[in-house]
Amino acid sequence: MMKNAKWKQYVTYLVLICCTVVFTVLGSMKQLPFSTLLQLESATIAMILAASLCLVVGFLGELSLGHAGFMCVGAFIGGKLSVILTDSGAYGGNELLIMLVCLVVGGIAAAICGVIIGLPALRLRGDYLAIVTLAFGEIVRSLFRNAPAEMFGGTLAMSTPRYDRNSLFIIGFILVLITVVIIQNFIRSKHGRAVTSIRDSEIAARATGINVTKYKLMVFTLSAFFAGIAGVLFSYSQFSVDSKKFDYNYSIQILVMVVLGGMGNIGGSLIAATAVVVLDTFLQKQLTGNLAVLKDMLYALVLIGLIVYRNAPALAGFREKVSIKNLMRNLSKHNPAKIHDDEAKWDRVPTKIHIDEVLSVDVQSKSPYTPDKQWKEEE
Amino acid sequence: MMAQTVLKIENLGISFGGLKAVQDLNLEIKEKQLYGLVGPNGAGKTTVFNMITGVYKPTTGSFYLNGENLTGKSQETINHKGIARTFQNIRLFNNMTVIRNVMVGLHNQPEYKCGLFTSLFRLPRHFKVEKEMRQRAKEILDVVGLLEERNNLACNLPYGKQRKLEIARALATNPKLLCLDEPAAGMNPQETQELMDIIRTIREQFNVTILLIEHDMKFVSGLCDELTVLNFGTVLAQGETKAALQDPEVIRAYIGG
Amino acid sequence: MKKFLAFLMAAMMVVGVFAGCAPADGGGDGEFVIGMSGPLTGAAAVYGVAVQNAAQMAVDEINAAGGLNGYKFKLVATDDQHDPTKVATNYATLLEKGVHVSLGTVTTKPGLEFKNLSKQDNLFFLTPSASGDDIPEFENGYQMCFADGDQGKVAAEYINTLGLKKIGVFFKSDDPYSDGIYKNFTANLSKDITVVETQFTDANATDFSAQISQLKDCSFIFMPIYYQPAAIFMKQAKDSMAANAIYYGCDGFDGLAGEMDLSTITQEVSMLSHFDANSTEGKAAEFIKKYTEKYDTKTLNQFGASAYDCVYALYNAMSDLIKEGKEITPDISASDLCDLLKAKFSGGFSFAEGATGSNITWYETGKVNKIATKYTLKEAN
Amino acid sequence: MKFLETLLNGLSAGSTYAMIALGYTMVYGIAKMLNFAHGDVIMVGGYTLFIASTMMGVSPLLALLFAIVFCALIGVTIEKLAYKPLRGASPLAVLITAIGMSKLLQSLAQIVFGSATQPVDLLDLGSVSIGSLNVSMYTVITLLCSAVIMISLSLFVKYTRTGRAMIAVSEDKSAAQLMGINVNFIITITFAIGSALAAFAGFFMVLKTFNVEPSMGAMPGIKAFTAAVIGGIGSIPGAMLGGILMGVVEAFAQTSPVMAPYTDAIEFSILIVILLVRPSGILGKKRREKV
Repeated sequence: MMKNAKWKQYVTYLVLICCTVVFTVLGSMKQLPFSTLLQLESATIAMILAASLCLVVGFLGELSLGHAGFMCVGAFIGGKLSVILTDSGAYGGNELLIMLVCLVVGGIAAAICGVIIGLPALRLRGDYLAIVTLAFGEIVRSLFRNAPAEMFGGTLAMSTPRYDRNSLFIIGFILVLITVVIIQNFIRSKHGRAVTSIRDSEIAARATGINVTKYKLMVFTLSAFFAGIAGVLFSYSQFSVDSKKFDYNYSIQILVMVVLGGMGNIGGSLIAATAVVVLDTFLQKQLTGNLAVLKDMLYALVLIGLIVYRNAPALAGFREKVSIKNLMRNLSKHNPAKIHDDEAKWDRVPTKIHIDEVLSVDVQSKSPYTPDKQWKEEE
Repeated sequence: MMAQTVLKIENLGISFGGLKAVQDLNLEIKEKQLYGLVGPNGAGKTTVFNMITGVYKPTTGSFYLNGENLTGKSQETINHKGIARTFQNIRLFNNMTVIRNVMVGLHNQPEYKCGLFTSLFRLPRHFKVEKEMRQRAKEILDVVGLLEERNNLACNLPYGKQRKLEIARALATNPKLLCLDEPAAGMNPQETQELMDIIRTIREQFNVTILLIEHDMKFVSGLCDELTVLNFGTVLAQGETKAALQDPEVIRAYIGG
Repeated sequence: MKKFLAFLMAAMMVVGVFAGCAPADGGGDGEFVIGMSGPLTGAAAVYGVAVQNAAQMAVDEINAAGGLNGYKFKLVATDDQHDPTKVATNYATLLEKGVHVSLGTVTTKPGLEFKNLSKQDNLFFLTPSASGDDIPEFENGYQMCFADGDQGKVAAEYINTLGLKKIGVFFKSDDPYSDGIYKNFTANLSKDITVVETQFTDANATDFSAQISQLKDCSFIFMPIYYQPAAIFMKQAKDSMAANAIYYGCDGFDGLAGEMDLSTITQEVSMLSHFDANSTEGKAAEFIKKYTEKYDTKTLNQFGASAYDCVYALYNAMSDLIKEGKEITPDISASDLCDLLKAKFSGGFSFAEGATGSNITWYETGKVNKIATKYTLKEAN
Repeated sequence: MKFLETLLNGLSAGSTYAMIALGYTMVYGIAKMLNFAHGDVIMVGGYTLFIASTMMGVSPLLALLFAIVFCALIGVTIEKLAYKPLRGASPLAVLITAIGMSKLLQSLAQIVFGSATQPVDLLDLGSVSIGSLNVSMYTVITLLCSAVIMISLSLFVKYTRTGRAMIAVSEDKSAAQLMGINVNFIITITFAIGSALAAFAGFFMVLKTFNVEPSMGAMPGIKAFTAAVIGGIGSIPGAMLGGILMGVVEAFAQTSPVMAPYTDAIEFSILIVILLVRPSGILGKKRREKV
């Protein structure tokens, strides 16, 4: 197991590169139908969104319900800029170059909003922060909706130049790769370690000298930046951008991806994002009429079921029993001999037990985050 | 030669609402001293810790580290200046491995400085710093005897080892003053003995002054040079360990009557 | 281990994507395929379902009468839930089904996507109800309904003739339909008329007491909104508003009579529209009779009537083309058919008798030229 | 005069918000969780009114009684099924479950009743004239009802055994347990009361809009939730204050042509500004984490 540690952290990249190559080849051979191209575009956008939200929810441990707001900023600013640049024929009309500029500008615009929302966020925690981010998302939407129609389309959608659908998904995959590499690098650096420590215990992190303010702001900014990039990519995948798209329901949908992926697991978020997009399109075709709502119900049930299953203190024993590790152990021939009571490790039993720990109704359970395991020492 | 004063507390006091949790606390800790803060439950010991580490802002008085006034500074600043602590109810980074817990402690050391940009793009310095940090973390873990456990998750450690890990993490911040809040709580006698040895080693090896809160009198009397005994937020006795513990006031507070 | 499973899942997902893309089945089944995208579910479902039902009804009638030159028609309806981002997928589905000609989208915002998508493939669309001014921007797009701007202009011109000093306006500022009409309305309104402007948004669509207290002194209120909020407004304003005030709306008012009992209020309600759900004569009455026999009255509205006309207009245009000697069979490509239809619709084609008007013609801009009628839904008491 | 009228309208809308906010705040105070699904319990109340009044033809007050009972049952069921297993788990997990619950209720309503609005004509209230001021009976009734409800709620919490137990549980769950208080029972009661208040709010909303739809509770829910946070979540007077503030701001914003399009933005901005100045809301207690 330990031997694989080195290459294991690159599995996500490998899979992404494989996907990019396979789909590029298929695309250039005109083997991908229209609907698949669309799904690939949506999937790449969703992946960037999920990976960036995962940074806030899974690693910083704060709940953001305004992620769609950052995306909205990116989509409108980046989209508008691309209209202006395309019309003025800047950069010799080089579409790719214009897109690159728009991506960066849209990302930065969103990042600035990330700083703005990060500032109050520093003073607030948990539920309060969740409601503030939700409010922020709605405010942003309202501002873009009420901006002059000539600028951002007003109540009607703002028209954007749609990028060639035969190649946008390749750009999308490259952007996902860049996003994931940068986010993973961040998490696996000393800075990422500091952020995870804030998640696990803010008080201890402060006492250990971690500048909590700085890191919270940093994470919000970084996450908003990538959400902005996803927004620009989104505006390039549409002929028009409508502020209605970015309501809190959409933020929740991104959150569902992060939760499904196992909070604090970037690879998982990517898979969950793809799964949600593919399932969404599939169900949109399959479920018609009144049944269409079943899709929403399914998401809701999966969300509740998964969270309750993963976090319910009462289910801890059951979770242990059916964990993959345990199943594997049961499958393998070498069943470890049953541990007798007198051999049990008594040093694991705390000798001083606080009376309120025993009686408390809130017995501390394991946190919902995926514990770090990817970075076992390489030796 | 007189040893230098590391921590000096002057008239420190705090009140929550009307309750005066701590008042008029004066004490002085000399370099490389092992200083004990004892007292019955609710005496205000942890509150003192919380004040000198910046969790609470004192209502009156001030405290100085090596002559520098740190009163009212933020927790981070105080840690950077050189006061590190552990917690009574353990607060580890549970979902992180043991070694990474310690590496968080090393985060602010100037020799491991590494900019955000360097980390995001994994420039060579990132790898160098990571390697050095890991090496240093291993050394610290070796001192507290947790080297073998370094790749386990912190939450999977037994209770006693979790306490040791907290000490290791605090040590990693390279403190001048190490504050240990009930380090032996929840340990069996054998572990307590081990811990006493570790604390002595730490003092020698890391050149650190140690302030500790403890209930276990055997532990305190076996380890500390000087004591302050608190009761209901006020000082009952202060001075050499033996003398302080034999003070009639102290005995009354502990045994009652 | 987990990583391996993740890899496996990713691989499965990739396979899943491919499994999802069955080869296009083409339109070679000897049928003309009419495609549409509309809100068949969700909050705006009543419009999408109306269009689907009415179009299906028209297709069935045409097929029962022998189809076009012996070839039958087929309607393919896809659901966009009034979400523009779902249109592209629907459009892909239509292409897979071998669409020949289309009804576009039912609502405006998705229509903005559709017009661009269909422009790339040169697919003709005649939308029954996507009323945005920009919908027929390209050569391949035509509208059966009045464009929002035109409605606002006509309404303003009508009000200019009434000699009023002061009118109230109540519109929904986050809705392109309402906002579009309102903007053109104010631009064309006589400057002598004082306007009391009130508005609401989706997030504030339940309590209109603030707006009502603003509008109380007005005896004429222009309401370019859909019927659901209009009904709420009228019920809430029942007592505050002058008893003989006039509520004047656009085609969004259609459906109001089904939403509320208009006899419970004293004010006059009238609208400017191309269709009246209470018609008792002409093609409109015929449509209403047939529709209510086949479907429920809840979805009977101008959207359906317009869609019904769309299908017949397309049918008539195609029969005319065949009569002119053009060869039109289901083997024709959508693009070729589009070129023929574009020439036809911009070349003075007239749709003689429909549920939403008679002698309907189209401008080269794609906008419709027909008569808007003021219908009084209820007289003042 | 216009000013007074707008103020009254705002107070009336605000009292509905306050009623919803009370539900949020009570549950937060006792169970320490944001019940995101609370807004959708309003919708459940609305549909109960629809079934009782429109479909079964029951009198409005009896229909309200049905709605109160049914909402209380739904509230308690949600707590038992989704929140109770998570007691002691991370707050993030609970919040996400609550969000899921909200979506679940909405989609269930959509499956059962369809997404279109359904008509509910409960009462024709009319209006009264006080001097030159024309006030709708609706305003009078909502203001009176909410005042009565809030006063009785405050009295209930202060002077009954159960109410005092609620305060105890909100202060310290384990200590309350040691004192022989049945914490689970208190939480159940809280959810029941909160949901009953949601039913009242649903009743008022239906009186105003004359119809119900699956998403009717979502926006008012979020706004009331914002109001509760503004007032200081966990505090009963804070919820009232926040709700009223929300309603009044909304009414005044809507009557100004310049501000009207930004009504939502203004309401949510108030939240951010107030939280920046007072991180625990206007009347909220500052919580000190034990170190």
